[in-house]
Amino acid sequence: MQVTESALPAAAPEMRRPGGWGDAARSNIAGLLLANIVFIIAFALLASGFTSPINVYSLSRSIGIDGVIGLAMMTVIITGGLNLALGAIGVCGAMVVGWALQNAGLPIPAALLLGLFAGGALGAINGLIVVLTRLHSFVVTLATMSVFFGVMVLLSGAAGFNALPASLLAFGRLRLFHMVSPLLLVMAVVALLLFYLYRFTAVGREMLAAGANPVAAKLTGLPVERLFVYSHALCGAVGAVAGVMVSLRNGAIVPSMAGPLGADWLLPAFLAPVLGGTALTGGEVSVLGAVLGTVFVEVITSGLYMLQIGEFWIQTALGIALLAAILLERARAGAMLSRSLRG
Amino acid sequence: MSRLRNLLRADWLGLLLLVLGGSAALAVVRPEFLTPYNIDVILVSFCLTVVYALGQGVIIAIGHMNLALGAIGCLVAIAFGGAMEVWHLPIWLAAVFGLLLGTICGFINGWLTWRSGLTSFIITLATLSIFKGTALGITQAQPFYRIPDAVKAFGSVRWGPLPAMLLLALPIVIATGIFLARMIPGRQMLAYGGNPNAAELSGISRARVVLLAHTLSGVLAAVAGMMTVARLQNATPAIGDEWLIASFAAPVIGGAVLTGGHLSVVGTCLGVLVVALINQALVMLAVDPFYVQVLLGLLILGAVGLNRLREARLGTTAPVRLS
Amino acid sequence: MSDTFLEVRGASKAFVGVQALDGVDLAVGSGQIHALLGENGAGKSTLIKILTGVHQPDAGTVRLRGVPVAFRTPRDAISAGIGAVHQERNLITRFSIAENITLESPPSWLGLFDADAAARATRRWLNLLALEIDPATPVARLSVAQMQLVEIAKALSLESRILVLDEPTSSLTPHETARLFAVLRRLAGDGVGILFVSHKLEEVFDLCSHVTVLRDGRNACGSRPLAGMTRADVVRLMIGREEASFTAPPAPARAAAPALELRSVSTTFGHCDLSLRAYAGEVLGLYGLVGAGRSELARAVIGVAGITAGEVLIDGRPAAIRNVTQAVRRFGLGYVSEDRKGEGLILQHSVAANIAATVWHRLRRVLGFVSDAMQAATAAPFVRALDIRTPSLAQRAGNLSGGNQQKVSVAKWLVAGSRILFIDEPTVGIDIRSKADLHDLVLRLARQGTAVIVISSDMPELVALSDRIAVMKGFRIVDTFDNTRDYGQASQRIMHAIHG
Amino acid sequence: QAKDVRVALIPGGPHPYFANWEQGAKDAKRDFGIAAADYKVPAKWELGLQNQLIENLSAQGYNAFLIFPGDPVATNGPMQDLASAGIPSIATAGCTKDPTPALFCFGTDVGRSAYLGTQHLLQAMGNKGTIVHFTGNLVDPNTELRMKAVERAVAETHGGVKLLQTIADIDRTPQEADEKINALLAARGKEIDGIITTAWLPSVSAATALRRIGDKRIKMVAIDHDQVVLDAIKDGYLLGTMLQNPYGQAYIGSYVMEEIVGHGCKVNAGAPFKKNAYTTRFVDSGTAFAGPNDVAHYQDVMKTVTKDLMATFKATYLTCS
Ligand SMILES: Nc1ncnc2c1ncn2[C@@H]1O[C@H](COP(=O)(O)OP(=O)(O)OP(=O)(O)O)[C@@H](O)[C@H]1O
Ligand SMILES: Nc1ncnc2c1ncn2[C@@H]1O[C@H](COP(=O)(O)OP(=O)(O)OP(=O)(O)O)[C@@H](O)[C@H]1O
Ligand SMILES: [Mg+2]
Ligand SMILES: [Mg+2]
Repeated sequence: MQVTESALPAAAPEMRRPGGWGDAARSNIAGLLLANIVFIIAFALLASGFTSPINVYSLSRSIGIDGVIGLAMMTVIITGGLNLALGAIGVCGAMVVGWALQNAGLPIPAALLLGLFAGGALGAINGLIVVLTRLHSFVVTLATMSVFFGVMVLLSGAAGFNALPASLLAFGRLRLFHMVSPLLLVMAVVALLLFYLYRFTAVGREMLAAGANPVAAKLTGLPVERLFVYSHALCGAVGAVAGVMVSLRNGAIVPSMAGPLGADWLLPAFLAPVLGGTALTGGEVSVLGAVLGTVFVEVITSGLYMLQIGEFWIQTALGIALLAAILLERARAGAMLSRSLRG
Repeated sequence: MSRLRNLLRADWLGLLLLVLGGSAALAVVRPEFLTPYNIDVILVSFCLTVVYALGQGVIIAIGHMNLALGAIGCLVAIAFGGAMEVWHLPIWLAAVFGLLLGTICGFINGWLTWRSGLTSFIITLATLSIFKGTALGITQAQPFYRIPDAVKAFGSVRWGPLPAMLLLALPIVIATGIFLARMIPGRQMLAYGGNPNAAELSGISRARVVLLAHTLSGVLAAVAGMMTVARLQNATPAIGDEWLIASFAAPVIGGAVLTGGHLSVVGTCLGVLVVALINQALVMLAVDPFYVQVLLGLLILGAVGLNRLREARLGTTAPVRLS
Repeated sequence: MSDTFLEVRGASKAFVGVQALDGVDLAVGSGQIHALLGENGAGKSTLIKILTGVHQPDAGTVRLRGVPVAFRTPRDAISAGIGAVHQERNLITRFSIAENITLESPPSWLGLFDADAAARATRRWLNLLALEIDPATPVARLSVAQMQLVEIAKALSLESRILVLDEPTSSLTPHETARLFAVLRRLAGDGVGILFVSHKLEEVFDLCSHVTVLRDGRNACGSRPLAGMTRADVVRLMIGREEASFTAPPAPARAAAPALELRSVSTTFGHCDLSLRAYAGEVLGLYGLVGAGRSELARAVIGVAGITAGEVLIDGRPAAIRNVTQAVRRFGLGYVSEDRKGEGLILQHSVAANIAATVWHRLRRVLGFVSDAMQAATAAPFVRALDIRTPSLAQRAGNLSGGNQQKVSVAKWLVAGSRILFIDEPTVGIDIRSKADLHDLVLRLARQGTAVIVISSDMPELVALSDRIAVMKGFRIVDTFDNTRDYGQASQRIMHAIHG
Repeated sequence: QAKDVRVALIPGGPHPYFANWEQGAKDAKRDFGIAAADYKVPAKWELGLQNQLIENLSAQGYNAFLIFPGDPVATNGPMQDLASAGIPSIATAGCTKDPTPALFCFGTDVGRSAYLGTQHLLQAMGNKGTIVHFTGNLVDPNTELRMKAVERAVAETHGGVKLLQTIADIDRTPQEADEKINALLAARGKEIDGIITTAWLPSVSAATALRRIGDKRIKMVAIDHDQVVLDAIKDGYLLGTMLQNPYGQAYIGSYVMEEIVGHGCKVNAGAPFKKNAYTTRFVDSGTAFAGPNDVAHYQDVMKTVTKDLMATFKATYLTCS
């Protein structure tokens, strides 16, 4: 290195470390946490059965699944892109696992690995097309969503796999402490791995930089194209995990698990990361935020069902609750900010 | 001379060539393609789609999104149907009521986005739930069937290959085109979409732009919803369910940038036509149902890819992209 | 003070972690050209943003002709007669020049935008600044300097009573600057009050009649006449001490093979048959008027564009550079972009991340592990070395003042330890103290064995820095000579090369 | 001794087909004194949402479930959860695939319905000509059963009738069905003599399309009881429709739950269950062809079918101590 310490000016600016409670309280993580606590307490008081083991179990399972779906989408949102084919890839990944277990007779770990690999490969195909054609990932994945799903239905004849190994199904049905689904732990593991990736590894930081400003990243010497392909592949692999998790809840692997073309996953996939503070323009990521966002959505969904609002009106109530919560959070963050500036 | 050059550089020229080439090829393979009834079918599909695609387009222009587009269309459709069936309103009054409702819904989206400063994604996702839930709650998932014959006729009548709905869709397309290309508020929307900071520094009011775009989007969704009622001859709460992806696809295929600042109305129309044509081809060529999805995807990718190739040749891509 | 147009009293403004302004006073009279000076981060732009309605002050008042005003949006400021060129580029790149310039009040006919009228109105302002481009050209096609001129034209077109210019000349060559000043003097003669920010003190003494200096968000001097003040006085007010005099150490003996050699190179950008040598230990200056193709040359060499003919040699060996990653990681090239916001920095990421981005792949341990602490440890020495003013290493780069941002984009190449470094407009927007530091740094870098190629439109800077100077014109090199650091001699030779 | 029986009837999503469930459940509640028989609709037609709703309702104390399987295989999952909590469920209006925790499957034999419908069509065509088939979504395995049934009926004419084309995946949104059906009619309308539809939305769209063309040459048999379909039959555009029996499914299903949960009855393992592609424990809820004469009182047709089933149901399928 050219600049030696001795050549440095004596007066060094003070290097204040970031963080501290002030920063944390202002971030929307704190807001989400608060909203979660408020809603959980409210529902526990108002809706009988909300805290029953069976509901907590069901809640933990939904959080696990939708959390992983959201995390999967997050990995491409950071590139400033998106992946409409996420659901299709998730289903394809799960179907590969089903095939490997039931038709090829592979042992469970090998089958899961194969599924992960298949999801990653399909994601990588998206990434490669995006990078090579420079089309927006919206158009690319719109098309591949149709292609992936179509090929899957073609190959499988739309028939699912329902003779999964008992041990795998038993894992899916496990009740930890009588009320927690192991799928929640799966999500925790995925979240931790992603947190590690983006926070503590070179390639994760490079992905973020490439997503934030591809031109600057490229001029800095980062292999932007390759990083984009990695991001899409990662999305596919995590999507496959989600596919397997949904299958575990269903007790079978079926092509319809994510709706037509896998499109049912799209809203939860975007909702959680965006609520959690991941910018759709790319380059920023909040794993914890995405997880808290999922918890938030699942809690109000479950709670409103528990309140037994008229069937068809439940969606309206959900929308209003979501809107009220984010607007209140917004007001709170604003108040915190102005207080900290005055103080 | 420079006009010709501009035309050659237009990002939708490739799509135009594709539409023309594809139609010609289809007409050769299947002469029935050129029958008036068949052209009518494509144009009907075009009319229904292009209106809500532009409804999304004006939002994309300012760099926002409107996930509630289909829900607004749905709510307006059943309000329109319900107003006529339950309240026995005359058609014009029901239509005005529908338009008003769409305007209000769009305005609510805009107002919430503007006041909260949150991304329109979240806001419209929440209002999507609210609007759709209300539509389902009112109807209990049952369609309104008693649509007056005049409304049904509007969705069915055609003169040769030209459907009556063109009378509504075409003026809307042209008006939107002029609005964005030449009118001051339209230009301000595009300026804001291109660079919100710069636009605000130039005195363009964020509130105005955001409210205008979202309200416009609500109005267009309302029109599309009521047109769909006329076509389907009933007002079912399933209207609008498939709008979300399609409404983004057409403008984006037509060259719009999701980050805002650019929307080609001609491109959007061609985007709608390309997809309609591909769907038509898949039906006409009697493709095995199991292959339809695969081919649909590949054809879309192929069409957009070809267009992109032409752009790359001409070097019309934005220079900010490296190399 | 009867003719005081614009008066600020006790303006304060805080951002998270920073008190940007603390009770600042300012008074600009009619027909006055008033300089607003200060180091990077002193609060100049913040003050200007308060005057233009971008920020609202926490405390203090703004008066226009004695009437208190409170601008809530930029629109309020514009309608109150304040026109501004902001430090950051603020153009709609997809719009044409004409559309940008008429954005505030577009000419219309029956509610339709009148493109012809806009072009006519625009051409007038472009002519004034001698910018000969078709007003229908999209801004995206312009070079940085051209964009800056367009922004100035846009501010002029408002014909406002108060004109605020935040570093309007940062990317301009002396020729264009002179043109601009002529316009400004005429406006002042017509009674327009002008607030002018620049880090080029020569310009300030040339143009301005009054001066206000800020230091750390406070007034180092109130509005006072510039007449009678010397450059040293102003510098002392700005940095609290004398300007360090700067002498370049002698160049070392030249290595046998140049670190970078271009032999009859042609590029897809349009350079053709271009030859150039840059030696380790030396600073090579690249001069040319706006649009000469200097930036493009640098970008071609680091692999952004294709080299279509000729040879690139590094340390005497032919090097086939296929992409930027390879250029940076394998051949040790580096490029500091002239457009730091667009291409130099990742604005929403931290200072530390921006600086360490070039070396993450080298820092990593098992499992690709790179901690914040490792990143901070890598970045911190350079933050100190360049005296980058930031509340913390975790501060978003976008929140730094313009000058400090520029230092960050230089720092990352120091971290990377590049052996061949292109620096495009190294001191755009950098205050005089940092400029001296930076010059010192560039030379030190060179003397320690890096081949530095400086592209600068600031001729005095280029002459002071370079060991050799190459002059470009129309994508060719028209002259190369050894620089004796004698300004008169060098400038004559350069001008001769370009115009003769 | 009777335990409070709380039955939840859960369709796959909001859909007019299930509207009669609500009535059936209400009537059963009144007739048999069931504590609760509530119709609960998932807000959207999504498998995940349905599963969640089921879990939610069980947490709310519902102890008997009539479920339309969002997926024949995947719905076994939540049913298994219910079963392990001792809560019985019946796959209603559609079957779950064996091995299934559902007590039995109570619904329309879709293959048979499609087959009978096609036969009606072919007979009306004199077993000559060309037909097209509009059906539901490919991910729904029922679709393939229907496609096979139609093919079988066509094959039985030994070349007299040709199946020109099948269009699938158009039971998602009305607009999509409308576009594709009209596209086909525009392109090949002249070649087509008959239309069989085996899903709700295609039935509605095709009926509307025929009315729009005003063409009574093309003969058509639809499925279900949408108002548009019934009107088209009345006006002579359609031969008739294959009615299913959602009312009876809900009415009898709720009754069975009252007997089982409330009075300790068991499903008779040796009962004469039918077999279909999914399960060996299938009970046909009845299907009936409704032509122009039946349209006005189609609900009576369903109620008659229900009454007949009801008369022998307990004796045939349940054993009560
Ligand atoms: N939006 C912001 N958020 C947080 N801090 C800010 C923001 N804008 C400016 N600052 C801080 O306020 C201080 C003053 O910045 P300002 O841009 O006014 O300086 P300046 O005098 O214009 O410097 P330069 O000559 O480098 O342009 C700096 O410390 C800067 O980091
Ligand atoms: N993106 C672009 N698209 C088309 N032309 C461009 C683009 N960028 C620059 N040019 C043109 O290329 C020429 C050279 O660019 P540029 O001005 O950056 O060269 P330069 O010598 O580095 O000058 P300076 O850095 O002083 O502006 C100019 O004529 C400019 O108009
Ligand atoms: Mg500044
Ligand atoms: Mg340059």
